[in-house]
Amino acid sequence: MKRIVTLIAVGLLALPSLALAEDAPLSEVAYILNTFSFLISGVLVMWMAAGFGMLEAGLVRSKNVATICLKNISLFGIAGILYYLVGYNLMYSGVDGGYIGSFGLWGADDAAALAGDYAAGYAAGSDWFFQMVFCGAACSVVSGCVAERIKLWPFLIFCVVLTGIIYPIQGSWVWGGGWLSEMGFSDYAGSTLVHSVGGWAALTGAIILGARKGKYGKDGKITPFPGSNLTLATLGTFILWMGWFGFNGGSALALGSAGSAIEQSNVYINTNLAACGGMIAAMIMVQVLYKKVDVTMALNGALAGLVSITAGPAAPAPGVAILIGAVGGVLVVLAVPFFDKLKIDDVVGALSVHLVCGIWGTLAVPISNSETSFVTQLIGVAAIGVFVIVTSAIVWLAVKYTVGLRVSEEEEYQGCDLAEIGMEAYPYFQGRNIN
Amino acid sequence: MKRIVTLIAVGLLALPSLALAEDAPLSEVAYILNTFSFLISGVLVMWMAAGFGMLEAGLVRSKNVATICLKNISLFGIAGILYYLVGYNLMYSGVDGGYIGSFGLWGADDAAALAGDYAAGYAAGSDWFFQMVFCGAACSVVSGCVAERIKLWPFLIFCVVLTGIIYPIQGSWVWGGGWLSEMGFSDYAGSTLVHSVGGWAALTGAIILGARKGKYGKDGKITPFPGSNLTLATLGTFILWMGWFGFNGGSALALGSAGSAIEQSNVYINTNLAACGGMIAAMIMVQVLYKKVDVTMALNGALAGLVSITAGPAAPAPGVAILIGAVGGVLVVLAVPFFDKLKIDDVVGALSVHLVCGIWGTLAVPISNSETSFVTQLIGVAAIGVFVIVTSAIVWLAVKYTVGLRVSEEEEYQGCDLAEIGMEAYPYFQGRNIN
Amino acid sequence: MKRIVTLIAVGLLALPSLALAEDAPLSEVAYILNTFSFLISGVLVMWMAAGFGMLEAGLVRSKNVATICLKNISLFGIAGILYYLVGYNLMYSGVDGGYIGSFGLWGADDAAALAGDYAAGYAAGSDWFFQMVFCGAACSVVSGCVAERIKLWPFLIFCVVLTGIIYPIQGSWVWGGGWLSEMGFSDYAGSTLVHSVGGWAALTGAIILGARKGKYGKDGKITPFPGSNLTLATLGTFILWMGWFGFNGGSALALGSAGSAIEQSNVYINTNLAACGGMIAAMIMVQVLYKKVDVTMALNGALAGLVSITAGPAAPAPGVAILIGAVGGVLVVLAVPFFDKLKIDDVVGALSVHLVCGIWGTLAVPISNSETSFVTQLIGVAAIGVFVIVTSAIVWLAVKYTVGLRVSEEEEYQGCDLAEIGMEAYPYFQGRNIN
Amino acid sequence: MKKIECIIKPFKLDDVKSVLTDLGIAGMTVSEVRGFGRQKGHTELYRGAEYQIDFIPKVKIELVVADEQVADIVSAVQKEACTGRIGDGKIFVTPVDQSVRIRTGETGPDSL
Amino acid sequence: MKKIECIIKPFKLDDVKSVLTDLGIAGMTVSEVRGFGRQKGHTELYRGAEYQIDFIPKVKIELVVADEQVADIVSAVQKEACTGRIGDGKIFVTPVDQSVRIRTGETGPDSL
Amino acid sequence: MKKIECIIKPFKLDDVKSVLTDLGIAGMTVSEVRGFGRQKGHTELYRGAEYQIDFIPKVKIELVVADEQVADIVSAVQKEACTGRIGDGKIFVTPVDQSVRIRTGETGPDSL
Ligand SMILES: Nc1ncnc2c1ncn2[C@@H]1O[C@H](COP(=O)(O)OP(=O)(O)O)[C@@H](O)[C@H]1O
Ligand SMILES: Nc1ncnc2c1ncn2[C@@H]1O[C@H](COP(=O)(O)OP(=O)(O)O)[C@@H](O)[C@H]1O
Ligand SMILES: Nc1ncnc2c1ncn2[C@@H]1O[C@H](COP(=O)(O)OP(=O)(O)O)[C@@H](O)[C@H]1O
Repeated sequence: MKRIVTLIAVGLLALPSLALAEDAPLSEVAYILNTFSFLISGVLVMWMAAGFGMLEAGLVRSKNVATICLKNISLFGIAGILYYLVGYNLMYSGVDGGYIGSFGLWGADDAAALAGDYAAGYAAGSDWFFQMVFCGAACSVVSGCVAERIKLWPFLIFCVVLTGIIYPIQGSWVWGGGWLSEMGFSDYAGSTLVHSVGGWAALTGAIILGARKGKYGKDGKITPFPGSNLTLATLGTFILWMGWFGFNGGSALALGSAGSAIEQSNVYINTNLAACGGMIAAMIMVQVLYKKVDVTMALNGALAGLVSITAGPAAPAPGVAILIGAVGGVLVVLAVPFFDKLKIDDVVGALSVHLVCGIWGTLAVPISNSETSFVTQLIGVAAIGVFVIVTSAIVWLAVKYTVGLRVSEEEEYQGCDLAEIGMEAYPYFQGRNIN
Repeated sequence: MKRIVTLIAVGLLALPSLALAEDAPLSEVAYILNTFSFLISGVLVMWMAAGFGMLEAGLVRSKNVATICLKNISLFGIAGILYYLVGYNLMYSGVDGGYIGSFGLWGADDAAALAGDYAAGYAAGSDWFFQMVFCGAACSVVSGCVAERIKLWPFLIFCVVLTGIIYPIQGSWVWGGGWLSEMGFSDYAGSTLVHSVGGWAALTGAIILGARKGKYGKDGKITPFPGSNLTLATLGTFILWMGWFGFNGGSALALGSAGSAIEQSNVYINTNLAACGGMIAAMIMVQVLYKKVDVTMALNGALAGLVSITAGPAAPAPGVAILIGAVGGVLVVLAVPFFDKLKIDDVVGALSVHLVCGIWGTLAVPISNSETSFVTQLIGVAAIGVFVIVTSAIVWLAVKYTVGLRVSEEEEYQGCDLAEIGMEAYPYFQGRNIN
Repeated sequence: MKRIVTLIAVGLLALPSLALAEDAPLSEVAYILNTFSFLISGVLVMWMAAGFGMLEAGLVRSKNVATICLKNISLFGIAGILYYLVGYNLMYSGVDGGYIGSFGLWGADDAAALAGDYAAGYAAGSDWFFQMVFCGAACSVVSGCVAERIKLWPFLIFCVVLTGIIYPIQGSWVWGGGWLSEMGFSDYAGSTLVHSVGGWAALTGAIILGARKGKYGKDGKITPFPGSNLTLATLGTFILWMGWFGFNGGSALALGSAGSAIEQSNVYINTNLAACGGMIAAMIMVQVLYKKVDVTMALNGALAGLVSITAGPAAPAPGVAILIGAVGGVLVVLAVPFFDKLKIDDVVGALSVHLVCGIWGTLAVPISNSETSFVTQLIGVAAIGVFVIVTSAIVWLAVKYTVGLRVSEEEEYQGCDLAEIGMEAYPYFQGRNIN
Repeated sequence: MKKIECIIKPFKLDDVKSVLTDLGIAGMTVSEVRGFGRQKGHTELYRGAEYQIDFIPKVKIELVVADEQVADIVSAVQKEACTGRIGDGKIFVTPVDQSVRIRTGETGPDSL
Repeated sequence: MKKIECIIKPFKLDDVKSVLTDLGIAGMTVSEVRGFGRQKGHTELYRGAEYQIDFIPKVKIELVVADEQVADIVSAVQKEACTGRIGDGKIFVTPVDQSVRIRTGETGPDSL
Repeated sequence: MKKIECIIKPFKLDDVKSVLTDLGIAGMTVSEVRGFGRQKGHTELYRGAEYQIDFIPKVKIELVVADEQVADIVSAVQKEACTGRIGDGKIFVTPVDQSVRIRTGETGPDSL
């Protein structure tokens, strides 16, 4: 599924009956509405960066909170600049069924529209803005997973490569109109292109970094490090949930026709219901398995539902959306201890939520969308997985053997906040060294 | 006031001069704009769920914070699913001046619009989304009032019935075009239908549950349990204030005409000014009564103003809106100690804000809206009050005498977080058992 | 640059080719879109009040947190009421190239639009709402700077005068079409009119109040008082960043033409990139200067970038926007210790961010906008600076010598929360009196 | 003089304080501690992994009193703080050589 | 050896620490406590209901010193921590049988 | 009976607790403290201004034991808590006159 080039077809001409109604006088309005949809949806997605930040700040120990905050806001800054410098054109310019776009600074050209020709469908800048915020989201997934032990600047170096090179290249394969798009692979808003990509990069990083000291004992004992602030984690989840309406809704890529407005409405509903399904399913699962509800699992469950529906939020009937989300919620409850068993230390559950459910969501697309095939979806998932694993492993290892990736054992004990940035997130509150 | 069926009249045809200007070419645009208004306003209202969550998390003691977070996010999940399964149709389908709609799954039918007939006025899904988020809000009111002592799952069972049955049935009487609507009862965005409903359900629950242990001493002594985190409470209030623009503004139910855009503008202004009035009035009241300003009262005052204007935010002149809000702010300052005197233990002031000001706001509608009458407003308030008290009492009592409603005394002392979900919201911060 | 009166020219007629395309049938849509843009952007700007609140709550010591929360929400309430009572008309009504508008309650007149004449361009209320939220922002700048030592009610009295008199009068000089506007001074969204104004008022206040006790030692020793909650500070920054899209984007003052949609898109991009540039530049600066990254400086850097671009976010190319922001980020890192050297105690860095970068941003406008001149920009900055310094000094001093401005030394030690409002923000968490 | 150190369950603090003031005790110093003893902590579950909380919140009350008051106070606190359930805590009595009231410089039992 | 326990007003901590280091004290241990005494807490109002805060924040300094240093230290702390206002706190001196420096295993006054 | 007070580095708490339970110690009371000593705090930078953190987080373990156990415990804790680096902390032993178990009223070593 191409994301940009097919816009006009999808947004304005897909429905023949509309095409007639939309003559010249309407098209400027369509142009404005498409643009405005990109801008407002983009703001909601930008807001997800705060959601990731709060979620992660709530799930790390208090001694690493200031650092994770800093990482989350600075990676968003990096994403913006890199996506301007290289990312956008690498993803969208001249892909033509291939494997990569072209290098070069992004620049807007709205001359045609200013001269009264609205065929472009939307202002170039609004599109750039909307695509850029997605790029930031992939990065946010990584930060939570590798938290509490990675050094600040090396992490940011990885973000530079992820947002400038890795993310855009694989993005070009689908949304840029590259080979996977030609093959019929479909990922509406990025279960694979954004969430799994973040997940694969995080997985590679978590393995190369190793687990936090003390997390996995010799005899298979797992020591949990409870999150420092569950209200922040809840707030972060609410923010993500809110932002997801922009993430999925805006991915209709149009608002300039009744058809696209209807599509956005359906996307909103399914997005919400999948989140509901994921959360409730996760809550029931933990209650049954462990006899107590775990707040962090409920939150992860909601996010699992959201990630699961992201690959195809427009097509399913509402009931199907609930089920797709619910499967995601179940998966997340199983995946968290599974990764622990593998001794892959994922601080916030990012792998369970974004990687596992990203894959599930992508494979679930053919359930409601007859134009897609399970095999093609699988090929897409695998191809992108392999690409991201290989490229991000190269970057992680290059950083590891040059500037180093991990704080020292003593610094880790002390906490990244004091060791790396010399300040505490909560300097006036007595910590609890005892338990 | 019917909320949906009369849309076209209100939104598009109310002003004869507009009807002329809006011929065929405009109506697809109107359709899109109405839809978009529902979606964006709906996102803002959805965000209020986070606002309630943060407000309540800030106003309970730290040992109950994780639980209240969990309740607030999971009730929103329940609301979404139940409103899909039964709520919507019970509220809007085939009410026809009666007392109840019909049972059945909700489903969108946008075939006409896709075929070029935009008479429906908006995409069906956008309407569902907007109505659904209101349903969640009523539930959020309850959770704060009965916090710190109610068990998790029994509370969620109540939410299922409230969002699936109680809320929609009474909603059908007014917004579904039922008997109260025929009688001329008017509640623009839900001072009664949402806020008082939550308030009555909360009141019934608080009485059946009883007060928190230690709250009311033998000799009439009241022991306050200060909220654990006033920044969160402030954040929650800001979120609610923000979301309220969607709550009231979106309740114009249209954006597809200059008239409706003007109406939304006026609603925004009055909503904001009523909040200002409520807050400033509450601050002055507490300063005069108690010689100190109480932050939580200022926050409650702002919310009181918002609830008060909700029944009629379009009609009043700005100055009148300030006054309506200010009366709400005064009421809340008086109501909080009043409920304490009655030994009704309302943890976050939900009764004072949502019930008392919900009633006040509904009765204040005739001040600016000459088409309504005080008597009809009173009948509506009373009818809905009686209905919600009776039905929710049945549910609360049924739950109480089956699975039980309240945690044990020891668990209450220990806090719901450890007792019910086995985790603390702030595990690394030393609590203060001493005062 | 006039902000309101020239709207139609800028928004609808600036591009001749559009003027033709926009005949009668389109203009109602343009009217709606312009209105909706004001409303949605206004909500985003309103949300910035929460951002300031959280930022400031995170950067003060825990004993002053409840008070700063109260100040931030109540000043927004005051701004709303005062802007209705006097502010709006003082700023926009009958300025005519002069120095001040007229006194009188604001009232909407949308009769023409209701009668089918959309020449006004937007609903009067939406404009009021959008202008009002800006007025609140100026006030928020002040509260952070003078925190931890100013009394509550005297501070609020200052806010009354600032929002009701000082802000609107200087605003009338530019956006109201007054003398500076005639002269060609340009400030798109308020680097000077909002941010510097807040900054000048804050500077005057900080000097008149004096530093917090213990901040500056005899021998030039500076004792930092670390912020109590860096996650809140981060959240506040994210909120501000988000809201800034409304702040700058909405200042296009139109959405009713392709030209204005393109303009808003460019503004969004530049706003975001300037924030990125400011943050990254500040991070690199502190790393180089101090060998560690300081989270609060990164946050201030992002805000510095945002303030810097605010005076002219539409014209620059993206790369230039990054640079304008980056200069802001560098300035803020230098300005913070500079003000400390002057013993001007600015609790949250408001002067460095809003005053210094507000001036820089205004002076940087001619870089991309050939219609402006450096000299005129300088005159505007200076004129407004002098006006605000003089008027706010009068108010600060009048308050000081009547009701008093500062809490007693003992109250300051104890914290404003207990001294002034008798409650703690975090009553269940043990504080750390030791370091 | 003696110092009496009482380690009690937190929810008994108010009761113990009342009984002490009834006995005419004018001053005491309280702090939060965590106890390890016969009363075992609890097992919690976090994201599917179990872990043990060993240390249980307790409150420590310290008061310095004249020798002749010790017996009364100890028995009063023991009675008041007792729930009969494991984990009720301990009372320790230790010698004090000297006491000074900072405000006045008084010393000995007068300074208490 | 003796242990000197000083319960002081929190804002005096820095001054007392300075005076102690001036006297050549190389180590001390500090904790947060809450005191109850002649100095009454304050009444607060929360949502229209009054309540009493009884326990006031204090800081406790513990230091173990050789017998001959006790007198100097006690009088120095008393002078420095004194504001003359109620609630200034107490100094208690108690016997210490033995002291060990964990790092080296040294014992007695040398270990301090 | 004696009270043994151990001031140790926080990350040694688990190890010390294990060695104490191995020695048959059934109870102890732990609190967070801040220490000042040879081990210097660290200098931090906040918004361009430097400041000194003097007090370092430590954990204090208090346990009351019968006289005959003291020597073993002291040496065991000393060994276990020792890292050889500055700031490892101290062990102080002080006399205890009496001990009461609140739950039962037992006194003396039986109550421990
Ligand atoms: N030997 C000891 N030294 C110091 N404190 C002790 C000792 N034994 C117990 N405590 C304290 O007393 C508390 C209660 O002891 P525990 O053995 O749990 O129950 P009980 O008081 O019923 O014997 C413990 O949590 C601990 O704080
Ligand atoms: N008998 C006592 N035993 C232990 N601590 C005490 C005792 N009396 C007072 N204190 C501590 O000393 C502090 C100050 O005592 P207080 O009676 O308020 O004033 P003053 O020091 O002026 O006599 C109290 O808050 C408490 O912490
Ligand atoms: N004289 C003392 N009295 C009480 N506590 C002390 C004393 N000296 C040291 N301490 C405590 O022991 C800790 C470690 O002491 P320090 O001098 O830093 O290193 P070391 O234990 O290696 O001698 C200090 O942080 C303090 O808590």
